[in-house]
Amino acid sequence: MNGLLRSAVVIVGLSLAAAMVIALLQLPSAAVHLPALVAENLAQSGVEHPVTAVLLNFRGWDTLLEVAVLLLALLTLLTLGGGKAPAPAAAVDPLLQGLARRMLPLIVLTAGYLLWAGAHRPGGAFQAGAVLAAGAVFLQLAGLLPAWTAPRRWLRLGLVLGFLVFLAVAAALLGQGALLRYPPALAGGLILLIEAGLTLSLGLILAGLFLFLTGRDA
Amino acid sequence: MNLAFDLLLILALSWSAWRSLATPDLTRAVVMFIVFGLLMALAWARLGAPDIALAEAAIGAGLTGALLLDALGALQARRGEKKEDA
Amino acid sequence: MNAASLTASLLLPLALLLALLPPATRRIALVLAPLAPLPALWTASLASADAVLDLPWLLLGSRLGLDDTGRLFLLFTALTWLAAGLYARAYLARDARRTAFWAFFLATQAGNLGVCLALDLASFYTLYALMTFAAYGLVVHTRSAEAWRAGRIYLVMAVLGELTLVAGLMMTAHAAGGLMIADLQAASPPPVAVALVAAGLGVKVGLPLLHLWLPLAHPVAPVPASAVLSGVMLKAGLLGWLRLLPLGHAVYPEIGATLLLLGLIAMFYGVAVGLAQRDLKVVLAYSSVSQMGFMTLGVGAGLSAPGLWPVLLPAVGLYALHHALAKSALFLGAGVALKVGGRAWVLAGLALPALALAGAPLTGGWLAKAALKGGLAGLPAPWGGLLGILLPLAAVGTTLLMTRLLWLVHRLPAKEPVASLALPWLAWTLLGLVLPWGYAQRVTFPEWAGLAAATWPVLLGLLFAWLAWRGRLQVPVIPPGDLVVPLEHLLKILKRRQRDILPIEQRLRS
Amino acid sequence: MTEAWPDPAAWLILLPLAWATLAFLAGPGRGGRLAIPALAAQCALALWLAVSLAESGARLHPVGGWGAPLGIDLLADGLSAVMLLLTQAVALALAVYAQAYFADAHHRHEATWFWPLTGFLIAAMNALFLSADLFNLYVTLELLGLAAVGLVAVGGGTAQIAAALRYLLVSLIASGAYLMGVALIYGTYGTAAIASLAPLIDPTPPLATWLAAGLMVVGLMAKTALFPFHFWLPPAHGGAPAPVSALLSALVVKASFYLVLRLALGPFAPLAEMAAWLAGGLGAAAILWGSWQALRTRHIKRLVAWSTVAQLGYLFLIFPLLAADGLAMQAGVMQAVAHGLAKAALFAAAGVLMRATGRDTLDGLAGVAGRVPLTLFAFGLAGVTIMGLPPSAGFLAKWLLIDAALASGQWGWVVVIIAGGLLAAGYIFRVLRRAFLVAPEDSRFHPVPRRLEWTAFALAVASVLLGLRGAELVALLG
Amino acid sequence: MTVNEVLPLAVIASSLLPGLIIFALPERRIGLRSALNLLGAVSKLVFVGLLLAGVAAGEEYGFRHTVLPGVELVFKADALALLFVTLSTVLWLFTTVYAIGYLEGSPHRSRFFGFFSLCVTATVGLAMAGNLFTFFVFYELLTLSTFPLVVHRGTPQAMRGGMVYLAYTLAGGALLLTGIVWLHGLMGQVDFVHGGSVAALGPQATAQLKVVFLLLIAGVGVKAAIVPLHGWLPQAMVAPAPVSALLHAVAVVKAGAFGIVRIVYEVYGVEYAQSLGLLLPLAIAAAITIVWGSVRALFQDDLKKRLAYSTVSQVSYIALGVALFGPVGTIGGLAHLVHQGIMKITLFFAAGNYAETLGVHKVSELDGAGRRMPLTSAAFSIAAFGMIGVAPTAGYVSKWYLGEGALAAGMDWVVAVLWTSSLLNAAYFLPILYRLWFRPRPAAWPHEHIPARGWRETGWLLLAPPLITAAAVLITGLFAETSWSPLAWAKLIAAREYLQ
Amino acid sequence: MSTGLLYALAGVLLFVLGAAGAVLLAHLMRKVLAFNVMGSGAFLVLVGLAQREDVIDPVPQAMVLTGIVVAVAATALALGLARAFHARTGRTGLTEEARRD
Repeated sequence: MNGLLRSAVVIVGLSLAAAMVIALLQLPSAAVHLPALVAENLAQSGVEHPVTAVLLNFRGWDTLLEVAVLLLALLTLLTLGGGKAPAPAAAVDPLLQGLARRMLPLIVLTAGYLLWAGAHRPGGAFQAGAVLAAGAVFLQLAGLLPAWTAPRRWLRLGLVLGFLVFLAVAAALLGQGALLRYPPALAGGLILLIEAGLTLSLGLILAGLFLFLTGRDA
Repeated sequence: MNLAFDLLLILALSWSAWRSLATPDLTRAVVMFIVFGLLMALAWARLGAPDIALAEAAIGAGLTGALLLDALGALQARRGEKKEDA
Repeated sequence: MNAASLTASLLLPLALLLALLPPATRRIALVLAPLAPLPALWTASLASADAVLDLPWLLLGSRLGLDDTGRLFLLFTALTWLAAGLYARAYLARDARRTAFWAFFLATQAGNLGVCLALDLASFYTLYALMTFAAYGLVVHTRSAEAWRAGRIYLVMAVLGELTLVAGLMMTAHAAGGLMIADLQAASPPPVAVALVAAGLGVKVGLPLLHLWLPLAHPVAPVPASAVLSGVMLKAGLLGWLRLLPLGHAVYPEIGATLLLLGLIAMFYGVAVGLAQRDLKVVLAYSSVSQMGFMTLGVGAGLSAPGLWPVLLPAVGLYALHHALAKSALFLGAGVALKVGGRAWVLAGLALPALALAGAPLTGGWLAKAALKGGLAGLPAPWGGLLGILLPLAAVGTTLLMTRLLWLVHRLPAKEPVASLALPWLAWTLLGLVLPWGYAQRVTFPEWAGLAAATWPVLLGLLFAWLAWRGRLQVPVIPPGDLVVPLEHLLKILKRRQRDILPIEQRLRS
Repeated sequence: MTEAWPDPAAWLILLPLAWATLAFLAGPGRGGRLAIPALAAQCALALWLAVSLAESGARLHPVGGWGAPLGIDLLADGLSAVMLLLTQAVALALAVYAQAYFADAHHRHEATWFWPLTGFLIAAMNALFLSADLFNLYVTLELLGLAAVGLVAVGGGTAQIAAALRYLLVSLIASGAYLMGVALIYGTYGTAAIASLAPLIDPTPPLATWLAAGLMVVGLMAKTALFPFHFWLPPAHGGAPAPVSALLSALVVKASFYLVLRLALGPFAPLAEMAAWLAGGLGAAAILWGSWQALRTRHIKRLVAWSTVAQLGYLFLIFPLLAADGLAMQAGVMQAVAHGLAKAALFAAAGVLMRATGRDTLDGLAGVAGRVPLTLFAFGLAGVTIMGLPPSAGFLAKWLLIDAALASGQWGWVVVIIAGGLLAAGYIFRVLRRAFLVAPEDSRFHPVPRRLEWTAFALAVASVLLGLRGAELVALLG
Repeated sequence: MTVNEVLPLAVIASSLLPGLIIFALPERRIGLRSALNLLGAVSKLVFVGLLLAGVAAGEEYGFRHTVLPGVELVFKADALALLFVTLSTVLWLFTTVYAIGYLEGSPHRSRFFGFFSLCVTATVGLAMAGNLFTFFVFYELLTLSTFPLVVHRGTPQAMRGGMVYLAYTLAGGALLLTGIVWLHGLMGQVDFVHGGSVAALGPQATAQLKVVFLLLIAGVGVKAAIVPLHGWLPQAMVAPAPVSALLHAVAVVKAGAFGIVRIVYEVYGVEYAQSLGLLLPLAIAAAITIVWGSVRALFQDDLKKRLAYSTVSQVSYIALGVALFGPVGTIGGLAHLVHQGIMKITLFFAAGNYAETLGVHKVSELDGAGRRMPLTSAAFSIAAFGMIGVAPTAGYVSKWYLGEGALAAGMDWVVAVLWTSSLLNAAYFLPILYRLWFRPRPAAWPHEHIPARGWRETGWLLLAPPLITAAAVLITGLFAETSWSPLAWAKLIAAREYLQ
Repeated sequence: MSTGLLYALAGVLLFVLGAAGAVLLAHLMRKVLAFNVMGSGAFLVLVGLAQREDVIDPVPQAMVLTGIVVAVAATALALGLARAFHARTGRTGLTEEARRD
């Protein structure tokens, strides 16, 4: 049975790969050309960097839901737990701790830069949040930050703040006309507001994914 | 030159992916996966997508790697060094 | 007035029956029960000729009324029931199941009287069925083993008869296009319908092969019940024939011939088997089989030769009247004999109806037989000639059988006389001698010259009887019910077989 | 331009997202009091949407005001309105049920993050029903999948964790396939907006389109648990707490079916005919296999879960019949709705039965007919819908299906449909029959909150009575 | 909505609503429950009375509701519908009274009476169905609402019976559904109309129509217990007596028979069915059933089983009547619909009385029961005679018309079937009567629950219904030709079906 | 051959490799790895194919960003479940479980 399944999967996989390769090689040009459209509308998007414009304006709806996905993953992790006490941090190299202490401001600064840069060049809330999270992970590894168990109220607020802001903006704009239709004048500000909130929350969430897990069943 | 680099990168990508799945040692597999993530970041850069490259490095390789390593520790803590890979 | 009397004829027995059921009215009902046929008697004798009561809402549309035939039948039916009822009051005075007896008695009576009044198929059949099924209670009244057996056979045959009758009636009605007896006057139903009707009623009449129940059921019933069973209920079947068969306007040669043949067989077969009996009442029952054969001849002749029917009908009617009176007198007498023993006055009392049955001159039997013979003589060859020879021979047989009866009575040990039984019986016997004469003007009166012709068979019969007695002829014993016995045996084998069938049945079910 | 602020469609997504988040903020075990009024409001919104759609036809909501292909469109038409209505109604009933269910001390621990998870789940479904962009649909699928996995794991038991894990893995692989399909489509046509795609795909598309369609549909079938991808469903739906099972079985699997239907009716319509037989065949296999398993299992909820596998098969039977003048589509939607209501009722009732008997096996049911008659009645009524007996909505679905099959001369499906109905009767009555048995001496019954019973009953009644208003539903579909 | 629309709905609601309320009643509210039951039954009777008067005066009653495009729920209270509705309503009243007495003190009465009411609702709905779709809706509702009644006792045996019952009826339903949808596909919605309507499809559809006919008849034939689809009926005998009475006299088997009537007369049209050659096979199937059911009945010792097989046989008289081409046969079949109902319910009431009063379930234990329970036994006897077809009972009337109808249709062999069947009826009923009345009573009854008090041989609630229905057996037979008899109503219907 | 198409082809390879691995590998960790490889492949196809004419397309790039975040969320969840499963059963694969039904 297992052998059969294995060979079946291999055969299907190979033929699928072959078919896809053939398909890709014979593709004509696409009928719709979005980069041009993006460039055309970039001016009204409130940001200068096209990826950020797509991410937070043109396809901001995807992003909103995506944040929800992250939050949801965290939530599910929380359901698995059930309030076990965090494991005591193992004895860690003091050198590492020192390094971590010194790195912390740098990390925060990097995150802030990425956030700000996102408006006109590569960077943005996700990257910034990831950097923040990486910092948190680093701190934990250095024994400076305990693993998390059930989140307290403030932490919960921090976790959802970015999403709530995003949601509030969406709702407010919906009241004005359409979901996430930023008035051109306010677009930049609103996007920045959202990104700021997201940076914080994404950092916490991504960190949480690690910190909640690691404290789980050590 | 570029093409050669691209081909090499793709080869490396494929190899690291294959190793991360096929190598019998789980720890090594995870490491290979982190390597794979970093190579992916390179690939994104080659595709003119620095945003993704950044994200891939931070999230795909970094955070995922950390998660994997941590999980690996947890899973192996209990079972000793026994690999269950069949 | 007519309507009231017709209704009362039918309803009084039923009303008394209902009154029997609650304990409160039971006593008075018991007192009045023997008088239940009185309205019918009144109707039969006094109601006007055109007495018709249409009840379109009843059953499938009913009509009650009187025609000549009906009046005659109603008359002797009511009379016989009255006599039997009065007799029964004494006979069953100390019977534990008296109430049940009277209930069935009244129900049967209602049916029987009603049959005479019914002028449509539905009510005829209804009342006929009532009579048939209620009579079961009379048959099994004694609850003895023989009674159960007789009852069972009676019921099986009765049900077969009823169903066959209904099937025949359906076809007849379909052919006639209506349910009134009047509608049948011109109808010529398909032969199968006629055959079914004839056979269905033939069970009651006791046609050979269909008679099996008769020698069993008549004797086991209490005496008054036997009297009506044999005396008048058989006639209900006959009446059915008269009413429901297309007599007088359509020819059915095969069926007619069959009936003629069956009638002949019955005449001799009844005598033959009856002679081989020891029980008074069984002898009488077989005698009924034999006598009904005479009437069957008349009906068979009617179907074969419709032209003769105007002559035959009154003859058959007279014969029915005569037989009803004589046979019920004989049964009642047999009851007396069984209680009193073979005393001379009992023998004398029995001899009178016995003679009548044999067709001795000046009796009702004489009148009836002569009339019938007159009618039958008109039949085409070979029947006309054949019957001319065979009818007297049958009379010889009857005489023999009656002698056998008296012989059996004679040998009964004498007991205390019972006046309450004897008086109604004797009165009835006398009435039976007189009454047929009242009807004689309807038929061709037998020529006085024929007296001799009527006498010799009786004498011959007596001679044979004497010879047999002198020769100490041993009569072989045939069990009552004759053919029933092997049939029952067959059934028993089948039942044993059923044990083998049963597993299959179970397998089928699972 | 679209209407001003009250676009009910968009609110139907924002509202559950909002209350889910707030419920999380409120803390473990909280949120029921928030969810119920919110869900009631959503019901009203969905109804409003349906009514306005019935009046004015389908409606587009360009998110961000850009419009496809640059932006993302939300599309509300009859089909989505029906699904939205179903979702809100069932969710409301189950929320009421769940609140009572988790109030019990034995089940309180299961409720920790039930409410926010449910909120996200509903938001995901609503978003999915409204989305008109393939990539956006991918995100909603992921959101839905993760929320569902979270709910499966909510009980926290080993079996539940295992089921959640299996479910997650299947879901992820399936999403991966779907994503690959989107990638191919985007690569081929340069857009992922359904509206832009529809005119671009002709009956002879490039191979990539075929592959994309295949990958997407296979992924969605796996998420719908269509045979032979059904293996994850019985443990996941059978093992979760009753309200969760009900949500998952009644609604979640329908979402991916909805998507298949959308694709088959929309952009992939030119391709649909070829694969339709395969879908129908798998549906038939699902009906027979699922029913057969339901006839064999010893556990109540497993039985109901297997029944879901079987009933989902009906949804896929419609694909070979789609050509027959809209009947099949109506049949599919009717079946989805009927099954949604009925399955929610069945799981809710099963939850009550299990709580009343303290056991989860069929054998433990003896005597419940006398103890929780209302629930049993609810189970029976919902069973009527599942069996496809009149006057339920399930009956109308089967009626339409048979009609469509006969109209297109495809006899074989009729046999499958009928056989499926009879098999369904077989397993439904397995439960009822045991319930009517005389209770053994040593059996103990636990009291059950009335609210649980009545909710199950209301759902069941709805599933039956809907059969009398089928015309409205069909009219809404247009 | 006009009165003419509301009245049929009121007839349905008058048992539905009490039923639903009863479900919710606690077990101990006996008085309220009984009151509701009786209120429902009586008010239904009143509504039906109004309908009867109206229909006799030529009024038309009906109601339509669209369920799907082209699919409507249609009710119409025409003469044929009312024949069945009246029967159900009247017998429901009696059965309710009887059931109240019968179930005194037994558990789960709310459930019982609830489903009981649903059962009647389904029956009247089915009777008033104005098209096949509606008919099917109630047909299946009937299946479902009777199941809990069959398994009411909760014994493994009851379960087995219930499952067999379901297996048969649901499979039959499936066939019926297929046929209906098929016809729907051919014709669009098919309303029941006098003379039928499918003939309009023309000659190219005849082959399909024959298959559809087979499907439809097989579908309803299950409930009508036509051999070989009858296996459920004897199994369903495990139900309590009132259920058997209602199931076998009114609801289930009649629903099937009634379906046959509607399909033949008002979907296909009897002329058209005849021209397709569909009636003869139906008649033959009915004939086989009639004989086979009676033969099986002979071998049953369990009283209710014997009655059940008797039902198998008797119900097919209706189908037979339908299959006899011509108004007379129709009259016979339709009249038998009612006649068999009152006769069989009487028999079951009586059987229930023996069981409930004396603990007697078997024919062989009935010796002397006539003495102990004369009134019950009298009722039983009358009904049994009716079954045999002895005049002047109702059974005689219907058999007569069937026979006449057969002759009119030129199918003389049917008379032989009737003859055989009656003979067999006699063969399995008369021995019972014999035991009842003529055998000595045993020293003790198997399980005497209810002592005799004076003339009250058992509880009066148990006694009155069989007496009344037995009287009805006699009265409907005796006064068959009056204008208010079932026969007269059947004639009215037949006149309409054949009046083209 | 353009860079985009080249990477798209590589993406196909990775996707199929990952998919096969996700189906075939028993160890939960490896399933997670395989799923990530599979996802990466899909991302590469998405961006690479869209840019097969070497025009930068920000739309698929934004999509992939979203996808990566979703993937990490899913990965974390899968690992969390796997750890919980392992903690309760000591097992690292579902295969034996799959047969118990």
